[in-house]
Amino acid sequence: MSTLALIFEKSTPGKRAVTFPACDVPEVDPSAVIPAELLRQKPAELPEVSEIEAVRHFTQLSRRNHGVDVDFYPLGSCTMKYNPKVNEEAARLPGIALAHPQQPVETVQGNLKLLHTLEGWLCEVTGMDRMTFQPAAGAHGELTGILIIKAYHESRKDTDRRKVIVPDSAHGTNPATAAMAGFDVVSIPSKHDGSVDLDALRAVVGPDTAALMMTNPSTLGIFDPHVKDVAEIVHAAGGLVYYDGANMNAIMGYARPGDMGFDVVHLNLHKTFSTPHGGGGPGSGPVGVKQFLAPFLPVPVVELAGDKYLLDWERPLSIGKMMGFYGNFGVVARAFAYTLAYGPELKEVSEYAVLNANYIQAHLRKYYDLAVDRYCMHECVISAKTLKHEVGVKTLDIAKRLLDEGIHPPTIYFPMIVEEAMMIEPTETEDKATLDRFIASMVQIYKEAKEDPERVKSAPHLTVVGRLDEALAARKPNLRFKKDL
Amino acid sequence: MSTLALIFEKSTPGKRAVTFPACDVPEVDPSAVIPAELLRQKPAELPEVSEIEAVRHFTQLSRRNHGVDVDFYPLGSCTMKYNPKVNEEAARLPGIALAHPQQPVETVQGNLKLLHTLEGWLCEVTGMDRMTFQPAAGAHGELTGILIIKAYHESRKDTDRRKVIVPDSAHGTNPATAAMAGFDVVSIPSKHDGSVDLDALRAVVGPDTAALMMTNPSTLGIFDPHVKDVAEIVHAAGGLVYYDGANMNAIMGYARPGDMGFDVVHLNLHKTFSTPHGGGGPGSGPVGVKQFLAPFLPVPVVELAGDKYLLDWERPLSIGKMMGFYGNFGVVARAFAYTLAYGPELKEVSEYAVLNANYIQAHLRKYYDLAVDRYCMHECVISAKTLKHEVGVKTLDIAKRLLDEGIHPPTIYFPMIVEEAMMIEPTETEDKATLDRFIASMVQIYKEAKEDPERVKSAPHLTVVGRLDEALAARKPNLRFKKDL
Amino acid sequence: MRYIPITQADKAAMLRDIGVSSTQELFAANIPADVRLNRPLNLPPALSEMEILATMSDLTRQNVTLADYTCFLGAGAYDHYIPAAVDAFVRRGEFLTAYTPYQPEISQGVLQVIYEYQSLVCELTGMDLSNASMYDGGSAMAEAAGMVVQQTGRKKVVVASSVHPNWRRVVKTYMHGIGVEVIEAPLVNCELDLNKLETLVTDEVAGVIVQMPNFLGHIEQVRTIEKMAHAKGALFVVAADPISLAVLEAPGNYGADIVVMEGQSLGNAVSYGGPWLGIIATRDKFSRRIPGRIVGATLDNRGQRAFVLTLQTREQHIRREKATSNICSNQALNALAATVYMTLVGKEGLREVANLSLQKAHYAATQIQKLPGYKIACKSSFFKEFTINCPKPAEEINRMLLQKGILGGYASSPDYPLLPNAMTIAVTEKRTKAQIDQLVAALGEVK
Amino acid sequence: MRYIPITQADKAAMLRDIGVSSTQELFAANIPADVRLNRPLNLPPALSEMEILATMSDLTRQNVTLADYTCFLGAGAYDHYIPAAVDAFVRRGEFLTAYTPYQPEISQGVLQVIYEYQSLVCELTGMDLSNASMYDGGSAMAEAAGMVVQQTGRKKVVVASSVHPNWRRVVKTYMHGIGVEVIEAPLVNCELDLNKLETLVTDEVAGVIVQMPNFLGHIEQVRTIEKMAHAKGALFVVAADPISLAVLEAPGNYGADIVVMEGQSLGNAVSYGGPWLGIIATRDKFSRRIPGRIVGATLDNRGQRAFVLTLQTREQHIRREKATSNICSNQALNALAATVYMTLVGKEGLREVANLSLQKAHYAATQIQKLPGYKIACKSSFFKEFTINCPKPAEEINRMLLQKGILGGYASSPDYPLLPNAMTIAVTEKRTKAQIDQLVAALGEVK
Ligand SMILES: Cc1ncc(COP(=O)(O)O)c(C=O)c1O
Ligand SMILES: Cc1ncc(COP(=O)(O)O)c(C=O)c1O
Repeated sequence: MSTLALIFEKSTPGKRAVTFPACDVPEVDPSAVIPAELLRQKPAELPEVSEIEAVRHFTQLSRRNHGVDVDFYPLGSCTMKYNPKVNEEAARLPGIALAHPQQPVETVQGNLKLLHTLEGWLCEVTGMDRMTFQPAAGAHGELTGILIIKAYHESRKDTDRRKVIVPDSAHGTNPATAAMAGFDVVSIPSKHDGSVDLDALRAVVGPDTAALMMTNPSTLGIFDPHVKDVAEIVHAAGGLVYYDGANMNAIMGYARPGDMGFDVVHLNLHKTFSTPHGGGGPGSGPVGVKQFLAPFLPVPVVELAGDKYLLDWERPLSIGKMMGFYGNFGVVARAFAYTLAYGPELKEVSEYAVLNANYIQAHLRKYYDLAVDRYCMHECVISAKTLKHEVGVKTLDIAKRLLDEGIHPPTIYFPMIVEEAMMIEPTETEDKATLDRFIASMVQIYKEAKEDPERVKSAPHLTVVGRLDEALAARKPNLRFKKDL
Repeated sequence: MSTLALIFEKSTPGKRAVTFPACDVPEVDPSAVIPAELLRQKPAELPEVSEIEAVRHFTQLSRRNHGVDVDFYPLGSCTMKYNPKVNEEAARLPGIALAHPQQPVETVQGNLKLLHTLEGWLCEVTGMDRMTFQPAAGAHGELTGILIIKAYHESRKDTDRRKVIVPDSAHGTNPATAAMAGFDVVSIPSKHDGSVDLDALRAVVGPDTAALMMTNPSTLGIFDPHVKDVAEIVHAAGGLVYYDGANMNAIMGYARPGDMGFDVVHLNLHKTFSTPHGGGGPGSGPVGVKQFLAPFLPVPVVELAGDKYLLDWERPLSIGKMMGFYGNFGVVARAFAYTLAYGPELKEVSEYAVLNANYIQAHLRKYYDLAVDRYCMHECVISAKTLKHEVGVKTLDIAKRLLDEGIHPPTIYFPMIVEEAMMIEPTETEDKATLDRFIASMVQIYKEAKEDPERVKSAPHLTVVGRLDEALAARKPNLRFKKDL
Repeated sequence: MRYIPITQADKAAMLRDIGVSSTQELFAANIPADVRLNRPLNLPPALSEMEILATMSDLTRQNVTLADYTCFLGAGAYDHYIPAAVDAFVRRGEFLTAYTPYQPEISQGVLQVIYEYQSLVCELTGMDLSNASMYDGGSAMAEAAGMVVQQTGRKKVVVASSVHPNWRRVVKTYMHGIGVEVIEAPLVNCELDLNKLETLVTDEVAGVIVQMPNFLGHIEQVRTIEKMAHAKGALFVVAADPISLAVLEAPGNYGADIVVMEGQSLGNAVSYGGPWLGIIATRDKFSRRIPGRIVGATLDNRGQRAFVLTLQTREQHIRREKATSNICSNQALNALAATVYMTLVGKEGLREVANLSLQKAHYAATQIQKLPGYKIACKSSFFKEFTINCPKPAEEINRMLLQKGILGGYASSPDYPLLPNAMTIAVTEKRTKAQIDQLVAALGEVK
Repeated sequence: MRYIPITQADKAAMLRDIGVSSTQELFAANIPADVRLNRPLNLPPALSEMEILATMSDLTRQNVTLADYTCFLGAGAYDHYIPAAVDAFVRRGEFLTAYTPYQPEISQGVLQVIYEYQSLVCELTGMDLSNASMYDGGSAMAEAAGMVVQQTGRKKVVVASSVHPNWRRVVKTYMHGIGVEVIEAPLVNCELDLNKLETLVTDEVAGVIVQMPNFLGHIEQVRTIEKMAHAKGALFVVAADPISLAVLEAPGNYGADIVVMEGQSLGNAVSYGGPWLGIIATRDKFSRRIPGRIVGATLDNRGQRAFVLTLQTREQHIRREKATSNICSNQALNALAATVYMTLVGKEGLREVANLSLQKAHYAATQIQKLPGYKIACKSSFFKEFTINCPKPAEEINRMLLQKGILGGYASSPDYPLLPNAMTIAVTEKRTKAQIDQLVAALGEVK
């Protein structure tokens, strides 16, 4: 029962689900209009199933999956907050779902206004001047932002700036982005609380510094006390500062990257602005910039001229395009709905996100090690270091045992600078009862680890499949179904 | 984990999910406009939960439920066929979901046309002349039909007809309907194959006969070979004949109640015409009549006058109304979509429904007793009589053991005239692989019953709850949550 | 062959196993030749999914809808807001495609929903028990009439003329079947005439049925009526608007024996009249008389709380002609919608909906009152709906309003000829001040 | 406070446990005073759910949509039919609200869907492996350009000018970052000029990128181009239309090293440009170069087949600056939609969609050809999209078509100035003969 056949394995020749009408125009023979050597010889082996089989297949698959809608999902750094159902309806409004991206601007004024309005709102939240919604995700926003910085330096003929400084506590996308934009990555050690080591920073900045990328609050859930100094040091050296706003859920209404001196920031709408993660995406990673960087934004830029919105393509300094059209518009529309739901009360989102994280930290610190012993922001990082040394139960084992409780484990083994890390981000949408249940489970696992470590190490016990052989998966990659011939 | 708290048990004072805007008109004090003694004193104790809690609650509940979308559901007499997803979209078209029933007819021409058109189509399928969509379900259609018959006799001042004849193999709704319409029910024994015993019928018909209600194919899945004689015998006595069309899935395009001489028929759109059962409803039980009964149909009747549709309320002989408006319109719209999908090929629906039932019967007859040893129509009735006598394993036990296979059991202990009955209706939407899996499960259970009867008798083993204490439920009724005070 | 997954190869194998050479044989063995249909069904050719949607959307596009028009029409169907999460659960395949939970072990989802629904209905109405749902408000009222007749053995029921005209029709249709006389109690203005009522409620009367607020939107003197009914041994049946029960007293607290309601307002789309939700609730002492499915809590053989259909000996599948009703399929999915709705709005939200509706209705009434030629038809209290006399027939005014994108109120004079040029206007929480002002302005333009 | 379930009582208890008297303290302990925002955010006041939907529907109601207009616009987004069951699964909470399946034991649903998606992509393209998705077709092409550069170590890529103008922009933007020169190969009429191409593809070129059918709808000589590319050690990147692959040869069968596609047509709404689906597939030999998530089959400790994220050492969270790409979140839900779409239409249905599109496009072309003043811009073959020269600028004609409820084709002269008054028209299976005839009639009225 536990293995569910692949849809290909359920295929039977001749079965049909959705069919299409007969052709109502005079037909041509495809081989009369397409050169023979370019006609498909062997059809793609798509499955042949009935509609009921398809529906049962995907229904059953969905029942083998956890989601925020099912239960708690405190995956650190991912802000797995509740995804409001009204946003799903909003994104399916005909004006949104059924507008074609190549329509003349006169026919999509509503959508342009939506983009322009949300741009203003998110600039207010971040303290920036202009924003583009073109990036499809956080990493994509990073690349956009770093390319903007590159274009800026180039526009000034300041072309020796080949280095981007990235603290070692940063998310992997930061260094990967800098590399993708053609920069050399300079990794600097973070302080133990994840904040930027100013001395280390001073030691590396210089005329070759293009930018520094900073995550604040850091991946340890701590707001950098010297964030302004960081910006100043880099600025003083002629570099720009990039703010990874993935952790914006901690500070909305309390502090703004723009006010901290940052030149570029990206937001993750699929985190802070509640759009659903969809099993991995789609996201949206809008990038905000200060005015002096606006000329470099990707084209087109939505502008208001009189009472008409238009798409401005004539931006000679623009970095170009990051995506085919205007970004993940349907995701942006959901974030628009979310912003409407809060208005200035977005501040309370952050207030409660921080409250919830500290509440968990206050309780779990009695059992687990803290990465940093101080009040955290929207997430706390704890560690099973001691437990591992004492009884051999690792963070991975704890995570797997949580699965038996129906709870998605925290992010584990990240940030890398913390041994046996568990990064817990409850978000503001969880209530005390859920937090208490999570805390109780974590305490229970702690106790079990001491009393019956094998039980924890052999977890999960109640899931539809047990621990997987990941080594086998990598050693003998089986990445697709192929029909036996 | 297995008990899921009630939503009331999750309630916390002050929690909110959906909120409403502030009042934008000058406010009055409700106590100034409503008499004090009619103002609510203590608010209803509705739950106080957040939206995420509500969403998780109902998501988790749904995951504790079987449905056609999950797996096989051969519940006899209920025609649990696949419910096409496109019908769900159709029913949500604004013109359908967002039309108000009190709108002037000029503003709902599309919906009136839909009703009028489907009426014509279903008359063609059943061989009737007019049809009403007002009944909300099969039983409601029965009541409508029997009241029409009553009104007919009354209109002829033929008021001594106080009896309705119902074979004992009939669904419980038939006798209950006759009683609800104020008739005395005369139950006649069916022949062992569920068909009407003509001698028994002749013995009871007479000048007091208002009607006979007949299900054909019978609840044993057998088409009555003398159906025409039945109608003639009753007609000869001055009674009318009512056709319970719940089993229409067996005969579409092959035979029509109208052609068999029936005066009134109801269909179950939630069976034959694929509308979803919704955990118990809503259904739709349109009633078709021969022309001479049309004056008695419930008001209003949709008529076409020139190129305009209208609602005709001026029908002095009408029985009146069965529901507030025009029936379960959204369900009717789904059936409209379904009929569009098949057109004349509805005949294939019945062809394959019958094929599938016979296929199951052909295999299971080797292990279980057959209620009737002949080819069946859309469902087959088997029995665990022998097994029970041999090893004490009852139909109930077999049903419970099937739950462990993820399959919904057949209808059990119905029809009542068959000992240890299992009424299996696979429908045409199941494929051979699914039927084979069901057959294999039934064979396996048969073998297990012989080898390890206790295992079967103690089933289910893999469900989220075990067998329930139904006696306790009835003895100490606990029918609602009540907050401890 | 859109939803038939048997391939020709499968079919051949299956026929072989059955032992016939064609499905024709199976039909021939069953259906006598003289009733066989020997021609194809005369139906339009089968369409693909894409064509079905296109056809139906073209067909229904001509309808005026609440998406595009501002609705002040009530009269039994109300444009209350439906939270987005409601439909998310109505769509869940496990709820949508299940049937009556005959097998409780794999139906705990539906069963617990119904149990919660029953509990919510009891909370709302102040009654002891509810069933799992009826077809709609009108048929629920008719079943309640049947209950009072069965309970008292009397053969008359009194129904207020201020009850929804269609519901009265349903009651009469049902009662005619069992030979019960339905007496309509007349009104003064928009309310029951209590003097006349008193004379009608004799000790032959099984029950008195009122609607609260009534069809014209106004409030009945239910406490007085209750006493009249009970004084003669008649039962008291109240049809309530579920939304109103956040503001108006629960019928259980003024002596109702049975409460019926139309649950459309609780998260169900107007959908041109259905599928909606018939609600029925009563006292413990009538628990063996209530029609339909009921879910109860019990224990499983592992000692866990679990839910199951119970008290089934009332029902047709056990008791046949002696059943309390013939109802079998009900409106479970609509009850689910109502359960999700009541959960989402919660205790406070329902009050907000009710209060906003009340406030906006009163604002509208006040503004209309100021217009020359218009007046509120009755002095009595109302909740979210009220009746006005207009300078012209309401049908005529409505045609003009339609031009302005407004669906006007219900033209109630045909049902209540004593009220000239009457229009019954409903105002829900969805209506904004601006929309009300537009209505008022448009009405003011009528000359 | 719409989605915050902490009551004031809970908050007080939590603060107590934390040991602070207010949340203010938590913030004060973290955020230095000099960067604190000391005023409320200047945003419009919070709205209720009901107002949110009303606001957004008012806002977007002014847009022209494919629900109301007949669409002949393509140019990168296509009005193919989306079966109803697709959205039913996109809405399932377990798919919608999960994230990347880091914990495979409770994520087998998403993992198996991705594995099936990868398999489907391989079937469609004739390639060996696919990842779990990219952002869109344009960024997938840019990532492919990055792959060929990494693989060959060369610093130039040749891109056909017949590639979607926006995609070319994306490629240039990405390549600029890593200092790679992008050379645009010119056209003759609507196709690549193969003579010129031959001179451009030198042994300094990392890859040749073409689109098939190209942006103007026409077919490229891919077999010849493949030889040119490989002859110089350059890799061959093909951007295909997934629907076309039911009629046109799989790029895997004519030597493509990497295939990229925009998966919008496979069950994703046009949605003003996104979220859509970037598809990338390649050969086994490049499996360590492909960006993004990949799912593989393995066994669990009970011996069952199960699925897991694999080959992660390519990825940013392990390899950081040495990763194949920075991609982290992808378009998994759109890949789910594509998986459900391909399952529902199946082998034969995809052929039907492709064939109907082809037939209708050719019918439209034939009819337009007959109109005075119009001609097909190029002689070469096309699939569902083609380019015509009009008697007037396409923008002007489109304004007229809009009046008649028609969204005309893409005005392609601004991008291809050598094609005068050019309009690129897309015709999908959704267009009926009647609609095409209407378009033709309307075009005929242009003078
Ligand atoms: C701190 C941080 N930065 C960047 C990212 C990348 O965002 P995305 O996955 O949307 O590309 C993440 C995502 O997990 C993150 O946590
Ligand atoms: C033969 C038969 N008649 C009537 C009915 C009653 O139909 P409904 O449940 O729609 O009232 C059923 C339903 O199960 C049935 O099987």
